[in-house]
Amino acid sequence: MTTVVLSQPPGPVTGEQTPAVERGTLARLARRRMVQIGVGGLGLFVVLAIAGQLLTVNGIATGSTAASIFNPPSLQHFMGTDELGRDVLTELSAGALVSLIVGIAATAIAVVVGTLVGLLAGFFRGWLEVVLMRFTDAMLTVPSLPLIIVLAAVVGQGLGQIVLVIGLTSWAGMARLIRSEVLSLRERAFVLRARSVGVPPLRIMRVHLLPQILPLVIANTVLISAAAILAEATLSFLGLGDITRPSWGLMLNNAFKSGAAGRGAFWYVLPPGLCIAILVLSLSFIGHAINEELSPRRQRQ
Amino acid sequence: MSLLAVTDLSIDYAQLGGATRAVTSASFSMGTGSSIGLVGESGSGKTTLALSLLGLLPANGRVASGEIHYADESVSQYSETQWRRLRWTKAALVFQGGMNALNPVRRIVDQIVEPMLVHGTETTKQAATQRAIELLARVGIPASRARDFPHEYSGGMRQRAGIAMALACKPQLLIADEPATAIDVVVQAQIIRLLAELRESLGLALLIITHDLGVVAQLCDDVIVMYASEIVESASVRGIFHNPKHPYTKQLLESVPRFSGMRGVGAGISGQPPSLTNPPTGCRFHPRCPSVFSPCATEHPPASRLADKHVVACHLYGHD
Amino acid sequence: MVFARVRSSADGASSVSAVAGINLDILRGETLCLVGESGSGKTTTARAIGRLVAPTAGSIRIDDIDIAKLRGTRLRDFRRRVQFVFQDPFESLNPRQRIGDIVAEPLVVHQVLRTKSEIQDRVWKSLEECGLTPGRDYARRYPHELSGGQRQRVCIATAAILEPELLIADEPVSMLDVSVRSGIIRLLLSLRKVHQMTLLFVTHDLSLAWAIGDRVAVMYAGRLMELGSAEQVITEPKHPYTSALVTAIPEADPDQPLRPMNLVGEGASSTSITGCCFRLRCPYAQEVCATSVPPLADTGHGHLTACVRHAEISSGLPKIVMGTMAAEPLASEPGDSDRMTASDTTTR
Amino acid sequence: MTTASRISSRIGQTVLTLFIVVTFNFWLFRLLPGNFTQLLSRAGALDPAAVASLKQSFGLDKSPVEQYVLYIKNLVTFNWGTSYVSHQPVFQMVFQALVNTIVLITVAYILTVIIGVALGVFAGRRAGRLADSVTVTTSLALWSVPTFWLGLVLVFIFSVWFVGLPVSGMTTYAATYSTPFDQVVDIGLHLILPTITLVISSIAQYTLIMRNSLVTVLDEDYVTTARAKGLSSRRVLWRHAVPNALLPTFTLTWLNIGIFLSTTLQVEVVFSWPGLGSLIFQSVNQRDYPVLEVSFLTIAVVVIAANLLNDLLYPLLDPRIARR
Repeated sequence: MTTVVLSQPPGPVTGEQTPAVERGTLARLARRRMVQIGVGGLGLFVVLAIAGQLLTVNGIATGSTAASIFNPPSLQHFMGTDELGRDVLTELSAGALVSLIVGIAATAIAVVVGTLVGLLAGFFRGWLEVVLMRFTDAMLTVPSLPLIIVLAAVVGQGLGQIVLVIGLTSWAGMARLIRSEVLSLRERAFVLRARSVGVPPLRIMRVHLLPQILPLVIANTVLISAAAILAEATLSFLGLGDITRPSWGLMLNNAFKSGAAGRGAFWYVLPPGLCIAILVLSLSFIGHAINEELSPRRQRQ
Repeated sequence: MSLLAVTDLSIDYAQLGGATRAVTSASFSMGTGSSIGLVGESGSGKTTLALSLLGLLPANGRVASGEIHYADESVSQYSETQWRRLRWTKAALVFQGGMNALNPVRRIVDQIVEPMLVHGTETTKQAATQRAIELLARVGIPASRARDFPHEYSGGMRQRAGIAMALACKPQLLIADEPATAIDVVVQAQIIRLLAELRESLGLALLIITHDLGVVAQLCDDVIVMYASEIVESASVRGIFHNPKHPYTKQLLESVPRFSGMRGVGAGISGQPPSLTNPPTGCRFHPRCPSVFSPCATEHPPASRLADKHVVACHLYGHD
Repeated sequence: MVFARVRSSADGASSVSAVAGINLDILRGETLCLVGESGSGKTTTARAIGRLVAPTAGSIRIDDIDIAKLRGTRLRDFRRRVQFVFQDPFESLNPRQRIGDIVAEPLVVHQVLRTKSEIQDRVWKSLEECGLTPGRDYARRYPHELSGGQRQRVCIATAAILEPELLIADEPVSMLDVSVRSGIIRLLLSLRKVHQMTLLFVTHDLSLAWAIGDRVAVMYAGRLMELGSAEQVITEPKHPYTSALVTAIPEADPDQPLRPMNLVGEGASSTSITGCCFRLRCPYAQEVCATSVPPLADTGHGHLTACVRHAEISSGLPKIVMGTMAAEPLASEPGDSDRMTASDTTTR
Repeated sequence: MTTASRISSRIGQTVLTLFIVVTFNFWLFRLLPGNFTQLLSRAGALDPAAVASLKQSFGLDKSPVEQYVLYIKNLVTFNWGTSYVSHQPVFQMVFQALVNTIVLITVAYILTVIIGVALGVFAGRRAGRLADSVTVTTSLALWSVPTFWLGLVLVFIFSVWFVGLPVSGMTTYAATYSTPFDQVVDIGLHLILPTITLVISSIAQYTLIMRNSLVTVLDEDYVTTARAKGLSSRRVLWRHAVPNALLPTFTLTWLNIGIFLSTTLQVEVVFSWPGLGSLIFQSVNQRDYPVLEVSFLTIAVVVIAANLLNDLLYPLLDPRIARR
């Protein structure tokens, strides 16, 4: 059966690679322009998120009088105001925090579940593998966004629930990838050699398998976090996010509903989307670069 | 007039830390119907040399100096179009093991027909197909299997199909890169016999690139031994096997087990093959050579002609 | 003295198995070469003997105990006694471990030595014994810093450090450059001698088996075709397949003419063929060959063959011209005493 | 594996996946916040008799196993209930929405695949050069742009700066058409912006996969052989390299329909296209669970069917799987 990893950024992630990351990989990664840009972008939003927590001076709500709404950028409001007269820049920095929190937390769930399922299914064959992989395949088949929407509609819309929903719908690609990697690893000669020497199973998993799959896990973690941030933004845009916290998706939802586009309020429509795009792109760059570094083609050169 | 003449050919690969010389000052020539074995270990530059003969060096490879002549015509100024005309008509290539040399999604017969039509050696599809089927029969594949896809063939059949494909445009020279590696002994024996038979009946010249001295002994008239991108010795096959001069050749021969010797294994060659990015100074074999003496580490040994065909690049010879 | 008995019934054709009809005793202290083409089941057999795969039928007995039944401490004990060297030295080493840790791992998991310094000394010594001098330097390196030959030496050091009784080497040199092959084989032979190990050497190369084997076992399609001393099997093959294999090897001697090949087709997946699994490719096949699976029959002096027609045909099988069996070895390097020759291979 | 056994095993897997999804759906919609009947009555002006009949048709008075059997029976007989909000049959609503979605995605998907593959070939044959890195970087950037925002920006541009193209709906509101042709033209105009959004958002995956696949294939021995045969580089590329490199992309076109539908959902919401996406969006916001449930199931079934179709069609392209 042919399987392509779904619901993740496109990229040369394959299970068949043999990530022999050696010394100097980090240094080589750091020299890649994509990584430099990616880390830079990521840093920017971390700073923005922290700054937002420190500088909520301008306040969010400033009473919506006709004069204070949809103000274009000015000295008082660097990025203008929204339909309720709130400062767009303040909202943006608060949104950065939500995006980063959701990105990190949901990814953590997905990575732990995915790695565990993949490792178990790959190492202990038999019925456990069959059950786990059937479930994983079904997860992979169902389109993620409708699934997330339906789940969010059912379990509720707090930040915690959103994190849970996104995390629990994003692990399947990881599981499949890890499993196929473990499957090929356990047939590799060095694992066979370890077995022939008499190394017990737990030590084989710890010493011989985990370090091998770690780079793959890291590359995918970055890519999953990019997808998770996009998912959160989409969900919030659709009005299914946590409406008590100003997130980028929610800003766009408000802009959409208040007809900001029709009123020409580009300062309100453009920045949140650009922020999402730049943050996701930063992560994609990093993930893509790690994958490139791991790909067998590079190893051969 | 020689069929193929290579003079002083050097080939470089561009790499991150500068250029690596994969072939250094190689010279040899081949007459019509002759058979030369190019022997060397992995990384000795023999495959690069073979690819350069058809202008097929990878993007980062380039001929740094020297000349290649086909029938006294130099190819050094060839355009891609001229190369294209030369390929497969003057010389054709048989790849290692034949496994990956066939396009997996196209039928065998179509792959053999293709060069005939492209080069115009056959004008109609029917005639070309007819000839392709004859060629397949020639290498022992029945017409009923002609329309198969490569994966339906066994390893030996793929190698045979690769040979049939190489014969499509009636080249005078067949360049075979490890033709008998990665296939089983019995099949390997069949392929060797097929090549010998084709050479005999078609008057083909063979350039056999291999690390297997047995294949060379059975298939070739002359032998060229390469070590670390350089030709270290060349001679007739009997000259090499019965009267090897270069310490590398000697030790290489000693390390091959054979029936017609005594039992046991030779000492082999100590140390490891050198890297081409940072080759040893002087004679490239000197760190592993049992006969090393004063000039070896510093001076590059010149090639000295010991007999009619026997040329060796070693300080032990030629310094009277 | 028999070290291990390998038995699997010849008529196990009902289940599709890679190996059937093996009846093989490994003698203590010998070098037994298991020869066959790809798909002959030689690797599966070797792995079954080392309990890396479980035999579905038949048994492998060491000290009269079925190794498939070993559990717990006794299995660990078995692992100490039987060690492997695999084909691909590039794949056999965990790229994340230092050479020192790789070689030390058997000592650690079997708790042979306790203190760090003891282990370290033992590892360095073992590396140096395998030609990686100074061991201290090599122990610090990672696999990718080593060449293929050096990596295979590390694998051998790892296998030999527990001083096993049986060392199983599965095509240990087929992926290496010709010039370093001899060195690896000589290392194996010398370790065998020093530690008085039994060596099961799996190879596709009959000429190599001729060079180093006390006895040679020829496998085809998962079955044992012929078994005997190297001289018996290679100079007087009784089975048409062995004869064809001997003929097929390109001899590194231009004065040896190309020997005629009378074998058609290639490799076999044979479990579905009735009778002799080789008969469809055999130039001597007759009706009798299709009726039953030929048993391994003793033709005298411990030379066994699985061909029902061996008595009629063996004298007519093509043979190669053997060189004079020189009694003295080739010029040895100083201090090199492990060269194997016809005169000193028999240690039984 | 024979063709027959391969196909039957694939169909078996598909049925299993369907079973998992349907069961999940059944279970999920019974976990809804609040009591199910409460929700039913809250949903609008339903008299007690209607509630009772609804209860009966959902089998809420029976055991879970019986409910499940009834659930499946209702599913396969297209007895999908009525909307809480519009009181129309769910089947009718979902069917109409599905048709509208198909209208939207057909052209967009074909364009996406063709342009994506073409860009992939463009970059792949120039691997390592500037044109390649520009293409790869641009693809990653396009992938990172949220679809709904891209749609918003287009709406912004075309309603503020370049007024002319319709930015909302499938047809002009309250329009009357003199000929059916006029209607087609109107729908076509409404299609332009959603299609552009869809293509831009989805193209990257095909470009990157095709590029990587081509780079791998160009390294294969048979491509070198093709060059050695004296073929022109164009022929080597199009006759030998691209057909092989297309194989993984072909698979992707089927397996990625799920992702494409997720993208379409956002586009439909932004451009108010009355398709399945909009339907899901509305029914979530109005808590119209019967509609939501069936819409979601429909999308899942479409994607599962596409997966099956891929596995059945792929062997026709790749002879290595077709035989034996």
